Order: sequence, then structure tokens, then C-alpha cells
Amino acid sequence: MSKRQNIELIIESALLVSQSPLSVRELVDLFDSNKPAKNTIKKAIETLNKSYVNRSFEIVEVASGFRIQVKNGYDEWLVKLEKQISSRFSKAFLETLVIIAYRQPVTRGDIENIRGVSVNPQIIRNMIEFEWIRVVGHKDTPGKPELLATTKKFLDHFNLRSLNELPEIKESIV
Amino acid sequence: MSKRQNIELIIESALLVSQSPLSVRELVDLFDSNKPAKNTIKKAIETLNKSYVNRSFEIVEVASGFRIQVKNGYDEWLVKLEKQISSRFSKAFLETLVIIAYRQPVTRGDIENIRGVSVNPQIIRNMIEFEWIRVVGHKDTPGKPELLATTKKFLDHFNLRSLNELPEIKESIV
Amino acid sequence: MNINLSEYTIKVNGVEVIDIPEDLFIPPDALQVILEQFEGPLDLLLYLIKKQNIDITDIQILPITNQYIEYINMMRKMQFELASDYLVMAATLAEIKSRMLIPNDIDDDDENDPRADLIKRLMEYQKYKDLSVELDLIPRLNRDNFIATGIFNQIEKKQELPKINIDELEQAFLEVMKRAEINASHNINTEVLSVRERMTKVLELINNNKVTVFTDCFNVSEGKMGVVVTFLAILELVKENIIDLIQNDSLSVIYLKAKE
Repeated sequence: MSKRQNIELIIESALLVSQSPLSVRELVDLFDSNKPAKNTIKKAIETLNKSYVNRSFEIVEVASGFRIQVKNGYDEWLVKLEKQISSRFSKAFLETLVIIAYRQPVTRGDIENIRGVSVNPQIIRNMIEFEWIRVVGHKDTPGKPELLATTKKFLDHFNLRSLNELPEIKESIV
Repeated sequence: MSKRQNIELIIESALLVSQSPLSVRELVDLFDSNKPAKNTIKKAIETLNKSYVNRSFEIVEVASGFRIQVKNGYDEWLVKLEKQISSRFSKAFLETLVIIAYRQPVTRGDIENIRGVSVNPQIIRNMIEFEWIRVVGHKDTPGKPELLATTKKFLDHFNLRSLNELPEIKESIV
Repeated sequence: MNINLSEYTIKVNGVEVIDIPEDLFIPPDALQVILEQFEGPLDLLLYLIKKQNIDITDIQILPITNQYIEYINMMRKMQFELASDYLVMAATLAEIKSRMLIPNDIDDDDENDPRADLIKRLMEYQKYKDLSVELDLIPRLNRDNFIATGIFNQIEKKQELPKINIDELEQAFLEVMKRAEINASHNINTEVLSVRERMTKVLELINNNKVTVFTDCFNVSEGKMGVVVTFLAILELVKENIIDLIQNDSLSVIYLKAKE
């Protein structure tokens, strides 16, 4: 096994085993001595992806790093395996989520003003539980309401590398 | 993509995505119409394993079926990765764990009722992977939810001989 | 302005309900469906505006207000639990209406248009409503994409799990219980716990043997307390619909079986 191949396969095995995406930094830190350069890691990932052309999976970059995921087009078969996970969200959930994503940091009050209805506390709790949003501070107004913002995990879930990759707000509407 | 390849890649993607080993039966059941024969599945797994000769992983058969597992020889790097990842448990993890410990056997629904938020499936998966909890049965209610209970390994980790040794919940506090 | 009208398609007993505000005879269950369909007063208003096929910026406040209030009144007459947000909006609309009826001596510019604030809110809401539809279309995990994971089978499987001590565990439980507002009568003591533990043990036994003879669940060497705890555990398992007790004839052997 050549040295070069070695790095690639170590990266492959690490990405496969890891429960969360791994950053270039974390991948570099797998190596004790002879730590590869960040560029070497990135090149290795490119090479790996080229070798996956006839495979069902690929390495994808999201907000918190790289992960191995199954390519598009397999959902027909795979949804059967993931029965227990509900991936349908209510309109209320999605509307609350986009307001937090686009207007962060926001208070519950801000969300209520925009939507014209009171915020279902259950929805906020669920988002916090999934670590999609978190409290980033408190607004200096009466009651010191919590300021909510999205997390990297939220971006990871939607295959986004940054908030900039969220759908653009169409100017025509305004 | 030929029909043949297709079956292989669907099996590959299913084994990659599944959190537990898949039996030949379960692999056959991924297909709706045109279900492949059991032999076809076994041959496909053989072919896949041949194609993994230059990869870091392989398909291995264990008691309950097939799973994808990293080949021997990667310990040096992956041990470090596990350390990186499992540095601390989240509050959600701890709360879910105590509910299972004190209220077992419980369903996810029970946990959700007590905590007031939906259960993050990843947390349950991690606990099962640590072998701290396992599925001991199914409740006879719609959806046949899994009943979760703690294991001996959980007790071992906390140096307990039995669940009776868990801290008593004092009335005054509640 | 693109509102997908089909999003608002309401069906009662398989028949589409269209033209809600005009047609006063609406089956009560239809109204219930309608109320569940809207995300609040702004959503309902957007629907009413869209139905008239007019631009948000040119709302004819009078017909919209009338429709909205008519609508709210119907719901109240049918004694639906109506969120206060809807009533607040009704009041706002009524206020705008009355202000528009008062002759305006001051400059008739946009600044003084009583509708301005409402239009701004409607447009803002519409923006996020559209974005939420778009967000829903982005490929996401467990629906469109699936994370691949493999097992790392260490030769010496000595997992270094984070250390938690019992105090932390107890603290976590207390917090949960406080949140769940479990009162003293639901207090968990050692005895209940040992029943829960025994339930797990009995389930394990049943899972291993498929059908288990009732008496095999008991371990006489545990003494009276042990037998009582096991008996309570079996009763609890039956009560919670987890296992079945089977007896072919009276006084014959009782079997325990996991529910299929």
C-alpha cells in the first residue's frame, strides 16, 4: 500500500465510522506524526470521490465538514429502512424555521409578529432538541426574551455549507 | 446501468444507511416488484466484496445479517476519532437515558410524553450502539412501537449491581 | 404574487369545498377543516385577497373586512375554539375600516393610508411563506439523502465512553420530572423500580423462549418479596399490552407470550 493510498483510505474509514461530519482540521488530527497538509486532505477527498463514480455513495461537504452519504436516487428503496424517522414538517414548523434562519437572531415575539399567530412552544422545543436552533443571547427589552439562531446542524441537515446557500428571497415579491 | 449492477448498488446503499445488520430476507424486501431471489442477493454481496478490494471497508456477515464494517488495520487512526467524538454527552442524552432506566420498558412515545419534545433518533441509535439499551419487545398499540430497556452493560458502566441501586427519587424533591 | 391555490383545496367527504365566504351554507366539519388549514389570520387574509384576484398593495379593505368578520362570526356561532389571534385581526380590520370611512383632511399620501401597516405585514408574511415552501423542497437528510455509516469493529472493543457519574444521572432525572410536573402520588420509589426492572427480565425470558410457562418466571429462592415483584411485573406487562396470558382450560398451565 503506497503512502498516498493510505491517507485516502484512512480518511474513507474515518468518514464512514464518524457519527457527524468531520472537518479538514479533524481529519488532519487523525494523524500523529507526519500530519498531512490541509490541501493533501482535500485532494485525497477529490480522488476518493472520483473512485466512487460507480458506487452508490459519495463524500459531500456540509457546514460542519465532510460526510459520506448515499447519492440521490436511492430514496425509493431506502425510505423503507428509515420508517421510524418522520421527515415531514408542518407548515407552522417550516414557517417558524425560515423566519429564524433568515432573520436570526430573532425572539419569539418577532416570529409572532411576522406570522400573526402565537408560536407553538412545542415547535421551538423540538428545534432545540434536534439542535437545529439554539439560544444565542437575550434581547435587552422587558422580559429579556431569548434570541434564537440556527446551528451548523441545521445546515448539515439541509445539505448546506452556509446560510448563503439558502434559497434567495425574491425581490419581485417586495 | 444494467439491472445486475442496480441490485448491487441498492444493497450497498441499504447496508450503508441501515443502523443494524440486514438479513437476506430484509434485503429482498427492499424491492417491491421483481423481488430478487435470495441467491441473487448473496451473489451480489460477493461481487460487492470483490469490488472492495481497494477500499477500507467490506461487507461482513454477523448473527443478524450483513453489515458494512471497516477492515482490520485502521485502529490506530479510528481509536483517536472515537475519543474526539465521545467527549461529552448532551443533556438530551442524559435525560433520555434516565427515563429509560427508571421507567423501563418504555416506548419512544413515553419518553416524548415525559420530556415534552420528540426523541432524537440518533440518541437512541447511539445508546443501542453502546449497548446500554436494547429493544426488549413491542407494545401492542398502533404502530407496534419498540419497548426500550437498559442492559447489563449500562449497569456495569455505572458500577451498579442492579437497577435498585440507582438513586432513589426523594419525595420531597418531587 | 404567486399563491398556489391548490394548497388551499379543502375536501369534506371527498367533495371539494370552494367559494367558502360567498356560500353561507357550509357544513360544520368543513369550517373545522378550514380553520386547521390556515396558519393564522394573516394566512386567512391572504387567501381572501387571493380569491378576489387583487394585488396585496391594492386591498379593498371593505369587502375583505366584511368577509373576514363574517367568517369569524360563523366560526364563533358554531362554537369553534377560535384562537385569539383571529379576533385581534378582526379588531384591526374594523379599525382600519372605520378610519377609512372618516374623511381625511390631511394629505392623502401613503404615509397616512391606514392600510399601509397591514399591507406591509401581509407582504412580509407572504415572503416567509414562500420561502418555507422553497425550504421544504431542498434535499434533506432522511428524506432525500441518507448518511452512510459503517461499523468500526475494534479488535479490543474497549470503548472509551464519556464518564457520567450517578449524581449527574439523578440530576437529569429530577429535571425531567420537574418539567413533567409529576406530583408526589406518581413518585417513583425503589419498589416500583424493581417492578419495572422485573418487567424487563420477564420480557427477556419470554423473548428467548417465545412461549413461557407462567411458573417459570418465578424464582422461589428470592422469597416472598421476589415472587410478589414478579407477579406485579407480569400484571403490569399485561396491563400495558405488551404480553398475553394464555390458558387453554381453567386450571391448566398458564403461558406468557409476547404480543405479535
